[in-house]
Amino acid sequence: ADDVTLQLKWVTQAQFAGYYVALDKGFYEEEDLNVTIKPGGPDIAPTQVLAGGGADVTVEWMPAALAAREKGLPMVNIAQPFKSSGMMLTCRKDAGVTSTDDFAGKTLGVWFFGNEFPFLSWMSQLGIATDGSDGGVTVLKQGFNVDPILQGQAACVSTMTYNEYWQIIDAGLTPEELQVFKYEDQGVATLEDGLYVLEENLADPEFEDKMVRFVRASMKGWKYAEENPDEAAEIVLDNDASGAQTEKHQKRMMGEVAKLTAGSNGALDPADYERTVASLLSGGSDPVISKAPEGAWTHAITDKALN
Amino acid sequence: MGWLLFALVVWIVGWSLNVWLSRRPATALVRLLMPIVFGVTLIAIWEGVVRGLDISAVLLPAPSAIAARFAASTSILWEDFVQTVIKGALSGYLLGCGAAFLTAVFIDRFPFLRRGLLPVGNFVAALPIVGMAPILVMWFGFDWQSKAAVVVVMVFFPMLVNTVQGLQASSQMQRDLMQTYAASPMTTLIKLRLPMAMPFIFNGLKIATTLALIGAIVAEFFGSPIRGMGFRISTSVGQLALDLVWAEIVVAALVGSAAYGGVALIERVVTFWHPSQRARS
Amino acid sequence: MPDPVISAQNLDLTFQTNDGPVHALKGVSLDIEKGDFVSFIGPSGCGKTTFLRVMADLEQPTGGTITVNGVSPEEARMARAYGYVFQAAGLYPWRTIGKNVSLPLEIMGYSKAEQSERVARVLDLVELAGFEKKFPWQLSGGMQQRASIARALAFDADILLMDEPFGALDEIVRDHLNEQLLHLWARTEKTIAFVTHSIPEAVYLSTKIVVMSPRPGRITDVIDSPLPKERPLDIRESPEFLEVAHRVREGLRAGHADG
Amino acid sequence: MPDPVISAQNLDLTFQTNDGPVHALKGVSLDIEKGDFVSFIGPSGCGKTTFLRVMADLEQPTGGTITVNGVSPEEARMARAYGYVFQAAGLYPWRTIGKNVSLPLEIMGYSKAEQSERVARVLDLVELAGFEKKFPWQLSGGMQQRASIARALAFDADILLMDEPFGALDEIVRDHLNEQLLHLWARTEKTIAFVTHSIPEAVYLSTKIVVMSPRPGRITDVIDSPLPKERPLDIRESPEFLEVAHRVREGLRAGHADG
Amino acid sequence: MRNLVPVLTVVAAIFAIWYLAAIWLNAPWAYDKATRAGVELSAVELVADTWAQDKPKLPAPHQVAVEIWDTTVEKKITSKRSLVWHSWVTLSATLLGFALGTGLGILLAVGIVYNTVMDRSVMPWVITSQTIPILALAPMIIVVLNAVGISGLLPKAMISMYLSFFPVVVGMVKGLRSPEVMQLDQMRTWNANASQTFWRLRLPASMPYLFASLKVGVAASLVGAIVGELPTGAVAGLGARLLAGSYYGQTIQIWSALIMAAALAALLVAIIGLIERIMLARMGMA
Ligand SMILES: Nc1ncnc2c1ncn2[C@@H]1O[C@H](COP(=O)(O)OP(=O)(O)OP(=O)(O)O)[C@@H](O)[C@H]1O
Ligand SMILES: Nc1ncnc2c1ncn2[C@@H]1O[C@H](COP(=O)(O)OP(=O)(O)OP(=O)(O)O)[C@@H](O)[C@H]1O
Ligand SMILES: Cc1ncc(C[n+]2csc(CCO)c2C)c(N)n1
Ligand SMILES: [Mg+2]
Ligand SMILES: [Mg+2]
Repeated sequence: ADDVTLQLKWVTQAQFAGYYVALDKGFYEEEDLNVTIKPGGPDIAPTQVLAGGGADVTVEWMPAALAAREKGLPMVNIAQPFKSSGMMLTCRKDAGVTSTDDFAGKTLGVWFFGNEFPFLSWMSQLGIATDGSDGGVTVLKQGFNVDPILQGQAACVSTMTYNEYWQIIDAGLTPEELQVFKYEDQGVATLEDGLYVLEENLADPEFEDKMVRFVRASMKGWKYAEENPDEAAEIVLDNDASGAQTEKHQKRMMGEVAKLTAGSNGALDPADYERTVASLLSGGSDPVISKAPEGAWTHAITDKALN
Repeated sequence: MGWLLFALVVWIVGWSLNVWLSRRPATALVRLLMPIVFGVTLIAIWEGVVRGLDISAVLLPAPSAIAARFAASTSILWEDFVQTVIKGALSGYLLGCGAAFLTAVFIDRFPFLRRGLLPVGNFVAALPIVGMAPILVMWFGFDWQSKAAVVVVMVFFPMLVNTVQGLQASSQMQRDLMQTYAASPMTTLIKLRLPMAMPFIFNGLKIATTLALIGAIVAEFFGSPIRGMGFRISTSVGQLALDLVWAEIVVAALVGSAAYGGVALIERVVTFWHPSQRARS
Repeated sequence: MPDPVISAQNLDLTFQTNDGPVHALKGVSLDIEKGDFVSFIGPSGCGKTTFLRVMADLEQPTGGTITVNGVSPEEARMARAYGYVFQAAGLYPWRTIGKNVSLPLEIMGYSKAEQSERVARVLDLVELAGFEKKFPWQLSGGMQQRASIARALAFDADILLMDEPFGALDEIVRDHLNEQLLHLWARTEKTIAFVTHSIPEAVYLSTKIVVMSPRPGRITDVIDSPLPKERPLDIRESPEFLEVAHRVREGLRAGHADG
Repeated sequence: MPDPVISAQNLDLTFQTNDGPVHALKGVSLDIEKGDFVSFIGPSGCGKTTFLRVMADLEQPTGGTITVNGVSPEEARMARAYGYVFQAAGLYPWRTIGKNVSLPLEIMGYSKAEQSERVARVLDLVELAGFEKKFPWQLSGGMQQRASIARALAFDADILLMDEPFGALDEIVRDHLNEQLLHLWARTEKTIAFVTHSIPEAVYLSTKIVVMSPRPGRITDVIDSPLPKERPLDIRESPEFLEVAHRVREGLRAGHADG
Repeated sequence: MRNLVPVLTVVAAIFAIWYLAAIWLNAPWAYDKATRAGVELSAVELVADTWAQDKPKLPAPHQVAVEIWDTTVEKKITSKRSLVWHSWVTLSATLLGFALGTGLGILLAVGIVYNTVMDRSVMPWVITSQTIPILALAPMIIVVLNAVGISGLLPKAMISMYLSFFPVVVGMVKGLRSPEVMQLDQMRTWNANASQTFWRLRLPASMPYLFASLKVGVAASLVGAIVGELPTGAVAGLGARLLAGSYYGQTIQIWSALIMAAALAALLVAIIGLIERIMLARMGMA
């Protein structure tokens, strides 16, 4: 069997259920692949792992991938299991935020480490300064959790529909007390959780063939997970070596993730790509990328895998 | 291949130069020069190896690239320096060392406390700081106050243990001498035990300098405003701006070494009488 | 006859250690008169230091009584009756010689003017004038020892307790300091208790030599010296001197044999 | 007359220090014959230790020549001609007495059997038989010093260099060790160079006393002892003894006055 | 044993302060909940609430104790939810890193003691190396090592090593230099060669220094292993546990991992202390 190493963007959780299902159900084995899944974490830059040869393929968000490409690391999107973005800004109404007009003067929690790009381009579209100047917002680098909003240190924090949002709810705040801004709704959504490889590897037909089989099996895993969310969540739990995940949380997460993957058969929609690039290019004085990238995606793999 | 050869040649030249220097009389200049030659050699080898093996800049940038980035980003580096070093590390250092010193003087008066607190203190000192940082960020907010708190926690025990040990350093005979003068405990403290404790106190202060810097930087990983050395390092890794990461590391190393050297210099002035200092001059 | 300066009656001192009790002093009785120069000699560990420490209130006897100037050692210490000179000079390395000598004066609250006046006087006395500004480690061992004697003399203690003050010095320097100490004693009329390991030193210096035996520390012999007050160094080759020395040696040897 | 064991001609030794050069030895010439017991005496810092170290090839003279057994000190050291005894016993605390004594034998590659045979013999010689298994800190200072002498005797060095070996001991123990050292020397016929600060010790032990003056270290007097080889302790109260002692003292005092 | 009463007193005082601090720190959230629910809290209810919150700012000692009990005694030690299993993961990296660090430290110290060039040129850089925030470098080290094909236990152990070699170098340089000039001269008069001097004099003389450094080094190793666990994907180990706890705001889990780590450190230091006592006693140095 051929070896493939997959680097995840984050810790083992239902966000990556498709890959764990494919592994567990033997879909990879059927394609004669021997897949190793490496969990990520707050300190892991999947792009760097890819550059270092620690993985063949990685799950990454498109803004980070494009930024890396401009830094001279030629990453290529070969598949896009997530159709829509799950990112939101979640605010406390009692902190005085009910619309985007209320941001000025507030403190907002943002994830960095390459995840700040969608936020920055949104703010620049709203014309709100993020450098701490008057009339702008105070940005705080959000840690690993949602504490800042619970403790009133920030008016809003970044959340994913499938994860951090529910941590706020679990902590005791109710949906009525919260005001959420989905990036999808604000028209600034960028593509999340695509599969990326290095361009030079794609030139190798053997590698290409491996990826074709990998993507085919992975998508089979995703579709199975969408149809059997509870079983998928169980599989994720079995694979969590940290022993920190709870069943309730993972089942709920799987349900939310299924909504995001539902619209995709695995092939990247060029329109989504263009929207992402346009959003990133408009990043104000310090845009995430300075010119439209070339060759940042390919249908070569999905065309073969899905037909 | 050419660059690898260059690295090899630099290694040989640098080492021979130091061998030659080590045979000179050990003047202050020679003592200063040798580590510099060694450092420059290492940097040149680094440059040669990175170029020779064509190592990707997103894995390990060449020193020349780091230097260029350093020169181009002085304003960012300065802003981060102020946030992390001046506000976080320095205030925490002063607070932590000061509190530890006062605590040491206090518990020194009470053998009961000394025997009870030190073992517990050693246990607490074994708490890994990585674990304390998120808790303290949760308690003290994301700005520099929580970084200072982490630094306080990190420097407190090394300083306490050293000071307590130093206050015990005077010999029985010296304390008996003060007794024969019917000196008060306060007088004994000021005239005998504190001066005697100075070498130990400075030892604690030196250990604390490196801890303070590391603590302030690491704490920023767990939530921070959008400036600071730890913030910059972690976000820049995510953006693959490794040259900026290394520029920050250079700042950290420079500041750390300078602080260490500074404390060592003050130590030399204050404990001029100590044999270890006299031997050197 | 006036009351003795130090009067010990049947002193006992037992240290409680992990290995059981150590009898350091047992039934020690001794009177020291004003102006006496008393040497204590005996094998190592026989309790000489302990006895001196009891006199200075640095150790509490577990039995017997001791009075100093008619009061308890503690009261005498509070009244600053003692100048104590230890085996090692024990000067503070961070203070100059002048500052070291003025240390007890500072503690006892003498005025600045008086401090410098006294420092100058005692440094002169021990022939260290001109070394005020030096640090201890810039001086030879003999000079350091003289500075530590100056320190003990700086305030007006009646009683000088000296625990092997010259133990670490070479013979020539030691001879010299012995001579000077005798002069000083003659001039100031202090009462001196002096511990030594050297028989010639004990005999040369003292008006009274106390020989002690090993544990439990006991006084085995008290020899009143027949030597005159005026003692040139050559006196050590005189028959009287040799005779006293012989008696001390016999006393010591007897102690060793029992022990 | 046979060739001298140690022959120094016009030795100079200058240390380069941060404060400028220190003349430790200047124009030192001396012959030591086989079987001599030579004592070096002189004020602190006069170069006694330095001279011994030059003999043992631990220091290089900056001028003059020295031969040991007719060859250079280095060759003599390689041939293991020296047993060196330092002021402090310098036993290794992590080795038993037996192991300490066998250390030089291990280093010199003696067989196990020979090692234990020799250790037993020399421990017997210094009256420490039965203490092989003890650690140094379980012994008194005097016993430690005897062990360190045993160590220097364990291999067949012709020349014993002893640098104030008894400096740290009390007078009674010292007397005893002096007596034993004399016996040992008589039995083994070694050549001994012995540094001391004590005039009686030098006179009591030596066949030849070398008096040195302070910096730059020079030999001011070489006194051949008229005392017989057989020397009971009482000899120290004999007129011959006192006369030699007097001469040594005068030599020393003269040196001090110049310095 | 003399220290037992004072230590217990201090520990009791700490627990008292801890409980009070828990009330003080957790009260705002209790009030927040109460106001939103529209109820008034009595003092007793308040205290009860602050000592029993799910995600308290500061968990009360008994909450931590229960968590530790649940995750050590109640779980099979092979379970991924067992703290014992996670401790073992961290411990294995710690021990490997500690062994490597001690080895490197001793080697460097020998080099520094025997070679003037190394002494003068390397020593200042050894100090500088410790001013570099290794935690910042950890992710990169892992990636770079990965790039050259090293993964698994070793990268974590390398970070552990980086933190633990420093005290060993400093202590061993001191220790190897601790023999007096006199003892070295003695070796010379016996015409001992360099290796005989090293094995018979310098090394045994350095033992007390070595053990003192090892105690500092092993604690540093543990910190290194925990730090090294963060960028390896937070898969397993006390570091992963801390991180996961922090990610999900599970303060009780953080505290139990923390206490476990400190206990582990204390245990390791105690073991080294024991070996030291046995070893030095056998060498006659205690
Ligand atoms: N603080 C103490 N605790 C326990 N034992 C002690 C203490 N101080 C002294 N001793 C013991 O008491 C005995 C007498 O000691 P002391 O120091 O008085 O002897 P010394 O005559 O001064 O001896 P040396 O000539 O060696 O100075 C010794 O056996 C010593 O070990
Ligand atoms: N390694 C050295 N470097 C510089 N100066 C030295 C060195 N060794 C000795 N000296 C100096 O050389 C002089 C002679 O020293 P040496 O040790 O031989 O004297 P000594 O007669 O043995 O004195 P003591 O009786 O105090 O042992 C002294 O002034 C000493 O300070
Ligand atoms: C330090 C830090 N960096 C980034 C993220 C954001 N992030 C990357 S992947 C992913 C999926 C979450 O379920 C999220 C939230 C974070 N949380 N913490
Ligand atoms: Mg004594
Ligand atoms: Mg000497």
